Amino acid sequence: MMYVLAIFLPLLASLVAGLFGRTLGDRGAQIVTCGAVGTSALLSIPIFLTVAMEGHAVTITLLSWIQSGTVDVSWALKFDTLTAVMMIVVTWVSFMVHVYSVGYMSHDPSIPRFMSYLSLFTFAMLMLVTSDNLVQLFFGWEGVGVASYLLIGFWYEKPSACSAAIKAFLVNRVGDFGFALGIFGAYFLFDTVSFDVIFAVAPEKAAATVVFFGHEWHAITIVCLLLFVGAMGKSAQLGLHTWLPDAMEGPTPVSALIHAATMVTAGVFMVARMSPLFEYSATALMVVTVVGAATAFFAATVGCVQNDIKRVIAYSTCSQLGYMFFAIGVSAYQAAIFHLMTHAFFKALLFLGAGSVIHAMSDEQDIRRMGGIWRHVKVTWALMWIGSLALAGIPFFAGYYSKDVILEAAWAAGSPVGQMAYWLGIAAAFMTAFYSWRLLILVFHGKPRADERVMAHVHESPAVMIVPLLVLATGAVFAGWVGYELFVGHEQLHFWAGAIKNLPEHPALENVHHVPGWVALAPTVVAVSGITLAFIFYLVAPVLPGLLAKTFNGVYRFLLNKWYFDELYDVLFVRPAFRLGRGLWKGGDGALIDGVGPDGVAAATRVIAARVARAQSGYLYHYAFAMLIGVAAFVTWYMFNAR
Amino acid sequence: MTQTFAFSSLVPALPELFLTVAALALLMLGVFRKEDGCRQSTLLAIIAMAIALVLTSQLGGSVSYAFGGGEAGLFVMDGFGAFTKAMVLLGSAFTLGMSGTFLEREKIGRFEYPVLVLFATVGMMIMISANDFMSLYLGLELQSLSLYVLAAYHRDNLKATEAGVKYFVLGALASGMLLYGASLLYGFVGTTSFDGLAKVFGAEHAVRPSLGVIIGMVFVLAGLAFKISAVPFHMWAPDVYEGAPTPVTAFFAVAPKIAALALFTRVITGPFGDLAGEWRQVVIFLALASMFLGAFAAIGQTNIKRLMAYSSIGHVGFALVGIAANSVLGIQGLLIYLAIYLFMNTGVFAIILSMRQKGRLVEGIDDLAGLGKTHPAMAFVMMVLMFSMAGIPPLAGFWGKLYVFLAAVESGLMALAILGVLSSVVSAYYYLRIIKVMYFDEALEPFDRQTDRPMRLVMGLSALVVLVFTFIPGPLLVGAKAAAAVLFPAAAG
Amino acid sequence: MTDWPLLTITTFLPLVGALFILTIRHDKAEVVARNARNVALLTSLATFVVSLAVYGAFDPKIADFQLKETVAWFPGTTIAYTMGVDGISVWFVLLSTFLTPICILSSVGAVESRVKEYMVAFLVLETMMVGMFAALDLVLFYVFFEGVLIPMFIIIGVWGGQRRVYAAFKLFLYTLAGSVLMLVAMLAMYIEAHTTDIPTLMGHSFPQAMQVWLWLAFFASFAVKVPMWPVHTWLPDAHVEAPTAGSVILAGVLLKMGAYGFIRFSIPMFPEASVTFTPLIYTLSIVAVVYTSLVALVQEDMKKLIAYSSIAHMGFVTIGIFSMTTQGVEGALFQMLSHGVVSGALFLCVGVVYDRMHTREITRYGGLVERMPKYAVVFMLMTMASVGLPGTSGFVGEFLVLLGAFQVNTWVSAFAATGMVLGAAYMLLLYRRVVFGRMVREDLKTIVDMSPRELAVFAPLIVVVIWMGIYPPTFLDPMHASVAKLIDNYGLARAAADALTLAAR
Amino acid sequence: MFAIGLSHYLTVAAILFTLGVAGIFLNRKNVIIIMMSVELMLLAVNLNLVAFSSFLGDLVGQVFAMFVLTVAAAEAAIGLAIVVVFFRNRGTIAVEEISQLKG
Amino acid sequence: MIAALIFYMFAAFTVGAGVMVISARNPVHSVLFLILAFFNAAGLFLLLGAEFLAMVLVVVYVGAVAVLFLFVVMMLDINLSELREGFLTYLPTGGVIALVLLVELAVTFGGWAFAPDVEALVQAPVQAAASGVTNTEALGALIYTKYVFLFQASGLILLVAMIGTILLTLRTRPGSRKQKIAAQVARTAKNSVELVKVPTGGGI
Repeated sequence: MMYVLAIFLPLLASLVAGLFGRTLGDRGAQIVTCGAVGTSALLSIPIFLTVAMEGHAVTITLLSWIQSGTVDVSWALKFDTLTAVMMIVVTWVSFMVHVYSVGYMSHDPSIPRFMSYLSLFTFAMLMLVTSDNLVQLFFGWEGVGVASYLLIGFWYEKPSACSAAIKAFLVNRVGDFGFALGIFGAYFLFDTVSFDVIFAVAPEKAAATVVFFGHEWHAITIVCLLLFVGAMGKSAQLGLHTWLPDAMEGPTPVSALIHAATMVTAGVFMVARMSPLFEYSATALMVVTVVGAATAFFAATVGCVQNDIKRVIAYSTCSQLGYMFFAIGVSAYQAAIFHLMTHAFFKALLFLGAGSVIHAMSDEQDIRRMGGIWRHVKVTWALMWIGSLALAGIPFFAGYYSKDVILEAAWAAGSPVGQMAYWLGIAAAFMTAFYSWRLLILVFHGKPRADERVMAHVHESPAVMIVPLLVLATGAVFAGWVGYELFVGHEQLHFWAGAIKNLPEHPALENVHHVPGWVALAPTVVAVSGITLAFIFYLVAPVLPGLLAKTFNGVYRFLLNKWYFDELYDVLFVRPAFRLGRGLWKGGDGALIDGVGPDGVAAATRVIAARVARAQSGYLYHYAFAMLIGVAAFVTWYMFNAR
Repeated sequence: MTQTFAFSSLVPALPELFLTVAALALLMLGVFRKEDGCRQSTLLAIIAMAIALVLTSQLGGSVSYAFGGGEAGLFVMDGFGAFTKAMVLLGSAFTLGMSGTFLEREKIGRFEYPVLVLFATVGMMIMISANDFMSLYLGLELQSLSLYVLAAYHRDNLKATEAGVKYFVLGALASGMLLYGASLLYGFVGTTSFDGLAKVFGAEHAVRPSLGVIIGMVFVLAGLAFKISAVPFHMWAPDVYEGAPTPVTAFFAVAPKIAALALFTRVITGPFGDLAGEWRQVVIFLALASMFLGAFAAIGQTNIKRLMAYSSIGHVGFALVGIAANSVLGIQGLLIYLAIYLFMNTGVFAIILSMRQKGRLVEGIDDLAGLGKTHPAMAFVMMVLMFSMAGIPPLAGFWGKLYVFLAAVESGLMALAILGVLSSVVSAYYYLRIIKVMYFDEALEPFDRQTDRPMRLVMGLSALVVLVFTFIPGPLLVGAKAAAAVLFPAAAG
Repeated sequence: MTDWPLLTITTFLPLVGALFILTIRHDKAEVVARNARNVALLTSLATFVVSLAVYGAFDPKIADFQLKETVAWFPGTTIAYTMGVDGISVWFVLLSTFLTPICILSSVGAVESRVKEYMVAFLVLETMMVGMFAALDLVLFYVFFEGVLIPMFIIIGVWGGQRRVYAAFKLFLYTLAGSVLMLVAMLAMYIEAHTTDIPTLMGHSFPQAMQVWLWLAFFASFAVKVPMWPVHTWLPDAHVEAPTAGSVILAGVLLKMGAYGFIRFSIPMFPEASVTFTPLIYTLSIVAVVYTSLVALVQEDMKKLIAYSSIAHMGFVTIGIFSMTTQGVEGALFQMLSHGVVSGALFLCVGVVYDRMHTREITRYGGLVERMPKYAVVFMLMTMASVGLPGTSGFVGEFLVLLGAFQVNTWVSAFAATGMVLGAAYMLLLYRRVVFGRMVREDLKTIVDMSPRELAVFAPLIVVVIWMGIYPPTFLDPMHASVAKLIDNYGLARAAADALTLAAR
Repeated sequence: MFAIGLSHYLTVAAILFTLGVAGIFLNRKNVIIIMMSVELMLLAVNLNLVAFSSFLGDLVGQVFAMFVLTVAAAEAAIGLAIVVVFFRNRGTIAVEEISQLKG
Repeated sequence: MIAALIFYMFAAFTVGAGVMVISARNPVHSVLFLILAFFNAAGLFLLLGAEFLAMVLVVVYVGAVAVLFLFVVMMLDINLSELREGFLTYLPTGGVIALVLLVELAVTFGGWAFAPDVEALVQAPVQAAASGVTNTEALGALIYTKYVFLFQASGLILLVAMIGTILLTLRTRPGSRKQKIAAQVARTAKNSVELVKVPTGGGI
């Protein structure tokens, strides 16, 4: 009951706030939603304790869902350690964001709608993490997608917000395309979509092959790769990442909740959930590693030159997700989940902090027009520092533990791709530190670059916004230290209790504790040097960045334009699709099909009709002649065709 | 040479005799009355037809011959004859009933009109019962001559007289062809009797027909094809339909067409019954050409009478599909088709006859515009009839088509069936156009209020038949089947 | 209870209502309109209740046809009035009876002229639809199948938009051209098998060569009705010009007739030909999905866009049917039901704003959410259902179809799945352009939100959409037995055919 | 060549018949000539019938021919009456002028 | 031999006259050629032993029908100068098709064959000349017995022709005077003759 309640309370709250928002009023909606999500958050603790700490994994079947032939999908809630961890993260971050939103959105005219969406999202995310089969996972997956769509487009009157919302949904759909095929493939292979059965049968099918697109492939690899395409979409991996920065058009709490802490990590969760399958496909893991590492690096490079405060953090998110994926790629699922958790706290913190800054700066988001405000918003400033420290992986902050273990695992995997991932990760870590402090310095330090009026209004946020930040900051500081042993340390086997599977051939996580010292130290070193560089560039010698940008103009522009991904997609997909659509409509349907088909036939009919009518000339001799021709033709026919 | 003459041998021809006597009596009555008694004569003529109908219905039970010994008799009466004669009488009576008001309004009501219609009807009945080329010819001519006169009946009207000229000249040409063919057949077989011909071509003789016979048959079929206005012998139809006075057109479209098709059927299944391999190609060609020409040529028409002419050409094509099948099913289909056609056409012409604006007669399709609003009931009847003519289920017209095509498929004439149904799609277009004009277009000027009771009666009856047939198809089907089976004694036995 | 001729009552009750409406006479046009409307609504609701009784009397465990009624009809032939439903058709009967009252209710504000005739046309249409799905005789089926055209032609032509004449003619002649070929094929089947009884025909095995052309003839008819690419172009025109309720029925029920035909005739009666032509169906369906989705992307007219989306959705249906897997077929059936409800609701959504602004141009709208929040919610729900969001009805069908297709042919499944992406693209663009954005047009500033009547129209649709999404077993379970039988028979026939070809070698 | 057989008569009839048919559609100017052409056709038919009758030794052909003659006379009367009526309306009987009705 | 020559003469004249019927410039000439054709055809009938028909052709056709034609042609007063133009425009195609038909017919008739047991089917065999029954007598015997039905029917046809002709052409002109027999018969001296007393010697 507690389990069910924890999941469905947010839904209930969402419906109540959404449908009866007008009667409840703003305050009512806030109370309902915060209360429900808060309850969920509280409930998630005993659940975590029972399930993860005591090892009582349970599955609750609620209702039959899709049942057709051998397909038998139920609405079911599966609680194991992985779920429990995710639940904690989701409910708590969500709760904090709910509370924060009360303050942040206080001037908005449609508060109930916003709160309703947030709760709806929370519900969908919970469904996602508690699913016991691929289809229900897909339900949650799409549910969070929709909630994300609604929230990005929350300010519907802004065209950019609407476009961003649609873009997010569509890019995710591209991923879902792969995900759906992956589900079909899994069903094809295992004749079920239920996790438990799939995982049980997976070893037997390790060598199975499948004919896909006319070729014979290793079955599990195909399934895993397809599923991973889905994960790439949701988790904004290289190629399908373009929606994430644009998603910052949504209100900042949304960015914190969905586009940093929870939804974007769904891909990581899903792949981790499917670890018993991925383990049997070296190829798939390798692809995951490469994509993850590339993303980590790519996003970091772009993050270094962005000027929108939220976009910087968004690229940072993207980069961190890359870390998680290459951790998975080297079979360090636990490390990925660990990072997921710590990242949720510090990234939510950063976003909410950014929101606080934006709030303070009268909705200004461009960091070039900020600066020197730390004195006015001291708490925010301090919290942002904490968040950044955690992000950069400075020792003893949460990020340090999780990121280190990922990089070490990559090294420890001992494979070439692992090596590559490690070095790209190190590079990214350096840049992460750099852009984090570039942001901090440009926003809080130096001289104010905003105009007088804005500066006059700069003020600290109300308590209702600060308190959640404090809670998250606590997490950002301590989560790594608390979780290390459980997640990736010596207790991990007991802790995960089979929720994640590692084959003996993939010992990366075991080897983490046996890497050379420099490997473990390198991330910290590059982080510090990155911070230093940022100080030099933006505080000590502010001319340098401009000089650098001018010197390497090409590179700078390349980075500033995000490697031209959007433009590329525009040219490759968006425009052709519209052009093709127009062409097919006017040319295909209009000219060709209708022209040759119905309209053509109709025109031809009219022509024939006119001809036939003209043949009816009114002259007797023509009529007589026709009769004669008829008779003569018949006679001739029989002259030559007589039996 | 003296033969005792028994009046009982005349019994099979009783309806014809009765109608002839009635016509002569009406003629006398008309001549010796002072004022033009068109209305009374019409009424009496209809009563006479009704009596003839009753007489006919008593006679169809078995095959009986009159005027001559046994099967070589000149005149035959059987179930097929009774069925088709009943249709002809109904058609004549309906169209005659609808014409009274029209003729009076046009000030051409004269007592000769019903008399001529009666004579034409007698001619048709003789045609249907013909069992010899001579009786065929005389019946045909009796009918044709009456029709020539009727076409030109409105003698002060240029169009009507032109229609008369055209109909006459082409009709005479067709008669000439028919006769020429008949003479060749006579020359081959030595008899003009249908039974004699059938015996020669029949299975027990298994004569391979010479080319002369085939040519004779072609000429005969061409002559008959003219009478049913099958393409390419159809050219008279549109002009005559348009030119002739509307009640005459209505009459043309129904009774003579049914009679001619019945005759066509009798000739083709009787004397030529065993030459199916020869005539089938001609009939298939006629059917296809008629269906398609009827469908295409009607599309551009603006005059509704002309449109109906092309429509009837198309319908003849469909009916010929049934004949081409050369089976009980095919003839059954033909008879069903004709029976339904009878009701549909009389209904449509009842509406055409009601198309009057401020006392003036109109014939344009566009004049129907907005009928759905101004005369909802009339428009509804017209819509039902048009959908039925287009062959859209569940209306009666569909079943006629279904049966003839079923027969065609049964006889392996798949291509004919496919082309036929496609032509019905083309023809659906112009039927729909009339519905479109009535319902989708804005009203121009409403028609005068219809007060003619017989006209309303005919409209209502036709719509009712077309609507209800689907629910109670049994009687017509059984009747048609029995009538068709008569023509195929071998199949029945 | 079961000895009542329930199906006949369901079928002909609307006709009785129509006759009753015809007798309404009054001097005032409004009185006539009101009475006609009320009678029509009551009749259609009563019909729905009777159809629920049909559902109640239906035993989902039995695969065969149930509630059979047979009355001799055409003497001398096997053509008989035979009615009956199985787990497949019972749903379509319900769909028809469910949508009709909604359509009638929705036309209150939309149709003001010739209301009496409108209601009569709708009730006649309902009779035809229900009859078609319940008919168990080839000819009877054809009668209803074709008869649908009459009221539809009138509805589009009389109450339609600017180019209604063109659209009505196109619809009529296009579909007629397809179905007459089917008629010939039906006649040939009758001659070959000496029966017109559908269950008997299902057991009859036609010679292989004959199957091929019979299949093609049926295909000609059903492909137009579905509609499949490239014979789809009548649909956008018909949809755009039809009055709202007409579009709802057109998309909701009439499109299903073609796919139903495939299930009822093509596959069970011509299994070998179906095998032969499956690649054709796949190709056309995939082209339909991609092609029409792209075309939908650039539409300027709301109804046209939804019309094109219907074609894409029906592409999924045909793929599912011809995958001949349990999931594929059940998914296709489910997708049909779902699409019937969802596209109907979408057309109603268009109708709501059309009634207010009298335009369907997308660019004439924008920012409606400001003044019409309820409308925005309903429209959003239906958009999501159309996109195939899990939890709505749209997902289950689409998912099962693709799943089924994947088992048979991965290419097909993959290509069809692109429809998921494109479908989301055009629907969201539509939603955004109509509902989101800033309200800039002056004439929109006074637009009012949905009235209680309109909400009442949508309420049942919303309930069904969510019900179908959350608890599909209600709908899927009764199908199982019939679908299983269909697939089993198909497998047997295929095996027999394979054995035959092997022996021939 | 000198033995006159059935074929000779038939050929003469065929020529006459063809002349009649040709007269109908080659004639442009006068309806009455068309009607005379019809008479020629009927004459050909009669010739055929009589010839067959003679060579078959059967009287029926002659009976038939007699009826044909009778009907031809009646036909001529009707035809000429119609032409006269037309002439009264139109003022001409040129074939080309009989073309009000067409299409 | 003589019979052959006579046949050829009649045949040639018939055909030649036929050609002239359709090609003569003046319709009056056409009628006259038609009469010539009928005469020669009558000759052919005589050759074939159909005396009665030959006579009927001459008496009825030439005497009545052809004269009727002549009468109408004269009555309608056709402008001769307009006639005959355009005769040749359609001659090539029309002529070719007519010729094709003719050739086909002629080819067919070249080898005319009767049905095998044609004798059995003959319904009214010609009595041998020796029996003394003339052609006219034999025909009469047939027509009034076996074919009385047709005889009556042809009577009806003639009646219809009469009715039709009268219906179409008879006009009662307002100014025309008719003979009223009844009125004439009913006249009595009393009311038609007036006796006037003439005064004698009064002059006029």
